[in-house]
Amino acid sequence: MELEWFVYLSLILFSIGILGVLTQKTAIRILFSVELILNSANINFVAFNSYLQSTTSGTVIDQYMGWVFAMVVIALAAAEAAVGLAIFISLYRNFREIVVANIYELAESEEDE
Amino acid sequence: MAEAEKTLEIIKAFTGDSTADSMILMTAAIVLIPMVAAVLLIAIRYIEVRGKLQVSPLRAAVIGNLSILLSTGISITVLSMYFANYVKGIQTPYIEASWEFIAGTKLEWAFLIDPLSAMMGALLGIIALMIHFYAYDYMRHGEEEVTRFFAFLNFFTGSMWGFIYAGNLFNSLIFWELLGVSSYFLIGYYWYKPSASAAAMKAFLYNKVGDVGFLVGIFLTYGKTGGDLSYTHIFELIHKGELSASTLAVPAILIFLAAVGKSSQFPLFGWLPEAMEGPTPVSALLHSSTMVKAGLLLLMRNFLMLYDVGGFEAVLPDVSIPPAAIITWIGILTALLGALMATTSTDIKRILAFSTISQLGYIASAIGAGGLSPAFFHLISHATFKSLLFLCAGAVIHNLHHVQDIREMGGLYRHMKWTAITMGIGLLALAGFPFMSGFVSKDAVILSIANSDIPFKEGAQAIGLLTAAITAFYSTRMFYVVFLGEERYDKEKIVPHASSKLMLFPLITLASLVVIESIWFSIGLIAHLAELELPEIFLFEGFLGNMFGVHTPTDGALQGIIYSTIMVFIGMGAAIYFYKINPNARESIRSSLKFFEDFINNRFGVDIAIFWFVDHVALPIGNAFKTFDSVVVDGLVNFFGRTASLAIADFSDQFDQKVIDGIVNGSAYSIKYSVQRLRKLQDGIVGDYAKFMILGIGMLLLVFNLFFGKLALF
Amino acid sequence: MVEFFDFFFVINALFIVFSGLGVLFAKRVMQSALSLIFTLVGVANVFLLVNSEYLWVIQVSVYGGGIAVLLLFAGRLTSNEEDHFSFDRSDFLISFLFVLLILANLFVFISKSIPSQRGNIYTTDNGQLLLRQFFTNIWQANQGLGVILPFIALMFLAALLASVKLAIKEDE
Amino acid sequence: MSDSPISSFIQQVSDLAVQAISSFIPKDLKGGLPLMLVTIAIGSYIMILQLLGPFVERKVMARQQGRKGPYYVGFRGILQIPADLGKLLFKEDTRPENADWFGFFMSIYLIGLTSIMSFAPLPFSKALVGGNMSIGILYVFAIFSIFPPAMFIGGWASNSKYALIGGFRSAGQLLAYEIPMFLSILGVIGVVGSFSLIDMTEYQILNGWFMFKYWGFGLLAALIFYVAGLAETERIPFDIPEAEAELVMGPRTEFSGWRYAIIMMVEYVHLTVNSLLFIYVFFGGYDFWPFGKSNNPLIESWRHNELVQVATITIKFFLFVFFATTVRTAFPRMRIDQLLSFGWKQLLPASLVAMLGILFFAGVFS
Repeated sequence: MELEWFVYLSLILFSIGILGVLTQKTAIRILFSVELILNSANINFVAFNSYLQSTTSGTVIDQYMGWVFAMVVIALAAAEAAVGLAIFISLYRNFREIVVANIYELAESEEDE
Repeated sequence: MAEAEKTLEIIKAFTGDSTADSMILMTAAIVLIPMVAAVLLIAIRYIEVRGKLQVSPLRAAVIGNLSILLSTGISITVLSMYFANYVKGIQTPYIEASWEFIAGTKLEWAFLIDPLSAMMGALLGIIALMIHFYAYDYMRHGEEEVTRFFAFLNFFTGSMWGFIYAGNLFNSLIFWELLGVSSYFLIGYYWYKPSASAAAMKAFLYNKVGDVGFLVGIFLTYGKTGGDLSYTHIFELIHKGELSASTLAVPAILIFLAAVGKSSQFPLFGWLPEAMEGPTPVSALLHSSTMVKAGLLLLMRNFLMLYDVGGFEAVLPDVSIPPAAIITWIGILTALLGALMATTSTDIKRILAFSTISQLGYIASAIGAGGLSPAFFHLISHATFKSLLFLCAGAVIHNLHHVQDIREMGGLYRHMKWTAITMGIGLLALAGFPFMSGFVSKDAVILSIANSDIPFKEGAQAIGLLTAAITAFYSTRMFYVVFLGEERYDKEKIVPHASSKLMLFPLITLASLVVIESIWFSIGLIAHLAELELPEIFLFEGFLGNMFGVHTPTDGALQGIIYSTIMVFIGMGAAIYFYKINPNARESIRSSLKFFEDFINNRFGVDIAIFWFVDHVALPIGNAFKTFDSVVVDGLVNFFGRTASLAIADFSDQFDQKVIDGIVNGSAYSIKYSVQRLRKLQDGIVGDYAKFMILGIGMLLLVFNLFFGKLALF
Repeated sequence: MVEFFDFFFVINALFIVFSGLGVLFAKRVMQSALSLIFTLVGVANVFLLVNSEYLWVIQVSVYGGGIAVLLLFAGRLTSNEEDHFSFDRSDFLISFLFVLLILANLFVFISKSIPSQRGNIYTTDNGQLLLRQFFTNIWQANQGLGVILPFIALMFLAALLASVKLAIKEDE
Repeated sequence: MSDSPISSFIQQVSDLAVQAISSFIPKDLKGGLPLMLVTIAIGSYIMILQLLGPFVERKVMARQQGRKGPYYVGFRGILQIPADLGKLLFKEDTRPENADWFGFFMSIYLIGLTSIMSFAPLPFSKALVGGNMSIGILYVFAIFSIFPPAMFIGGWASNSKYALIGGFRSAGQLLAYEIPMFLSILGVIGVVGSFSLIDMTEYQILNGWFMFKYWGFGLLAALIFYVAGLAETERIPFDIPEAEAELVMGPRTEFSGWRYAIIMMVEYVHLTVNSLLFIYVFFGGYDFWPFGKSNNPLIESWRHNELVQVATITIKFFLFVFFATTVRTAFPRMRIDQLLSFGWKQLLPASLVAMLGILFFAGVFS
């Protein structure tokens, strides 16, 4: 088990997430994809944290920085999910759907040319 | 004697003297209580006007009377404390305190207690209390707006108190103007009568002429005293010699102009007879101790600006036209003219008004002659008997259902005995019957003129004596015509009756006050003549002089007394002769002096001259300025506005349209042209933007990988 | 030598990747959410592999418990009955190419820059010790890191307020 | 073996197989016969608890309601529960027509798997424990937190409105009561300084049970934990998700056969685990002497006897089953809004107060 493995795993998960963000139609699935991206970042944080713990006799910050950052990311995701739920529900109430491509009220319509 | 140092020593209050402290606070309370009551009454009046409430006259009167009673009590307390401390020698004559009014300047709320203000405050309190008491009975019959009346009366009294206790010129000016405005309201109390509103306007405008002088005088003084207008500070400077009377001559004359307006001296006395349009209590208050005395008080306060004081002597300052001389001559002239006008007048209140003018002239001339103590002496006695006289006249008028012409009275002694007696006492004092208060004080005034350094002082003295005779004449005439002789009033409509007890109470009180004063003053006079050694308090004038620190020499006192006694008896005898013994002689003299009588009745043409001046000098100048403004200034403005600025505007308009709009429109067109092609990319779908972003990141990474190789991350 | 943890890592990585793809391609939103839960648990197991038990707990309880329920609610409350996954082919292909570009570049990048050191990635059997150290040192670490915990708290507060605001606004 | 090609091939293949199989077992677990025995012991013990718990509950409930309860199967009906289980296992497994296959399938697996996994760190004596891991009680909570989404998925996948509403309610309720539950034990964790349940119990052996300490704050925390635990197990009076009168059986409505058996098992597993957690955290764990260190050497020796410890915890467990049953028979059901507001508005602040009180009186702040 090497550091590279974790980084590659993270990379693949990240790519899946990016692909999801690009191709998904509904906002909620895009949010799922964003969670995947965040998790890939977390994998990197934790893996590098362990790597630094084992290789360096650095300061406390060097040894636990990754964990703290991972926790911050998780908290961020929780907050994001809470706000996201509210946004989705209000979107759904207004448009009766949350397909992102169909919600473009701010865009200028074609007839205004 | 160390008295000089003691009297000249000036001490600011709050130097640890708790008595002084509390006295100053009491002073503030004296001023504030009537004001607060006035505001309360005005509020009640407002509610009344809105129809929410109807307040009975009694309640309004109670509020007004109570506030005045309270203030009077406090003022008498202040006086007694002051005198107690003074007699014991504990305390200096000047107690002053000030509160900041405008931060960073010396313009402050200042209260000053000196003999002048302490005595005057107490006197005003007693008189105002009596008048308030009297006013309730006088006003309650058929008057609807008693609340308003008492509100303004309270306001008036409070303003006068504030003026009396004011500690610097600035503060004096404020209360001065409050006095003016409240007198305006009171004179115009019957506002629905055109004559009343005209009289109010006239009084206000005449006063304003003086006020302008006051304001300019304050400005000049302000510059010369380095920004501190406190009376004590000015005195200090004068005593130290940093300011001399010669440098203060102009402000002194300007301040005298203010006194001329307020105290109705020679050119500006026209408003005072007109002010009789107000209710009689107002006249009593206004003539006795409030408004007209304010100007004289102001002069007394600024006495050292008129005179240099050397030791105990007032010395005429070394100025080309000394203000003191002007004041004396104008004062004595006013006295003569007022007396003459009183002689020919037939309106009972106007006779008293003209006599007021005359007595004010006496006081002013005494001030000018350096007789500060005689002036204040006469001021006190005049305030007392004049308020008494007006109240009596009011009682008579009230009884006769608002008949004011003395020719329609007569024989009233039978019906209103007490009124006649009290009025007789007052008239005796006015006439200067020997050993009455008026006699003593008037004598002191004439003596002070005789002993002064005024140019042509002998002439002034003679005029003063002549005026005394005329005063005695018209006083006697008035008493005879009103109370004695045949009954000339309309007997079918009017049934005279004795004045009510409510009305009589103030009359008797004031009359007894006059009697007390007479006895007191006479003791002093006799003691002086007989060179007796009595306690200082009995020698009233000398007492005053000690307190003020300025003595008038008393040379020739006995001679003056003899002269004036003779003149008084001549005047009274003439009156009795012309009215009781031989009325036909009177009529013949009248017909022969018809022209002169008309001249007097026209007030010597002074008002006519003023009106002519306004019509033919002031208004044309004003119109000329107006024409200049409308033609030249407006023309210039319009010219620039119409032609020059229009041309500039046209040019800039063209520039704006051609150049700036061209640039703006051109850039807008080019941007629109390019944007119409680029906007296709912006389809409003976030996913598309994300794709482009990812593509960009990917290309960047590709570039890094291709051209920068291994990045030194570790 | 194939070790247990290597084996476990590979199995777990496959689990993560496939369930991650399941998130993308599941037919219904709820299936997708279930796949997401599996992915999250898989990632938590990755944490377990590098001795981060505490993060495992956080990941499972916060992500797998809290956030997943929220997302499930969101999915259930906002999806129509006939809301099935669909994508158009050309769009997907373009996106896939773009992502592939990034993937390839990053792969090259990582392979050039990450050191290849075997055996160092996890340390055995000192999890308890590390955790204690973590708890005792987190405050010192926090001093160095500035205001991490207040920041988290503030972020939660902001999110709470924002969602309440949104929810209330819609009720008007 | 000879050196024939076939045998050598077999040899190679078998070597590979041994290598592959042995790679599944961590190095320090190899050759773990004691471990195996312990596992078997713990498993059978849990099994017995699991089967006796519902029986005791039914019996007690019947007595409290004036009935006799299970009577016919086995001695005084003691085999009633295994009989029911067998019946359910052999029943036909039906699935609603439009049910989501994936969710319907996976939710049951998730629920069953996680509930059994939650037994891992629970010690039945000082030695008889699945794994004394550093995160101890946090592990239990983490595993428990998988339950709400799984239940929700199950409810949704049934394609039934009762099940769906039940799933919503279940998820909301569990989410609401997890937080006060965790906060109420946070004070104890702070005092002990460890998440391990064994450490907690040892601390209580030395210092007395937490429930009776800290001037009533321990009792307050214990009450909150117990109430929140009742809500977590979705039992009366907190059985909103499966309120029979409204929702038939809540999210469990469409499950039948072995799936239903697993769900029922999970319900009782939750009861068991919650009771045990309460016992470990507040009620002295496997200790029977609630006053801390004793001067009596007999008591001390008995306290550290493993068998006594197992017996203690068994007795305590059945005591708590009795409590839970009493609560079930005695209290009416709450409304959903009452339940949520009770959780968020009363229990949560109270748990914070309890935490601070425990920490204060334990001298953590000083």
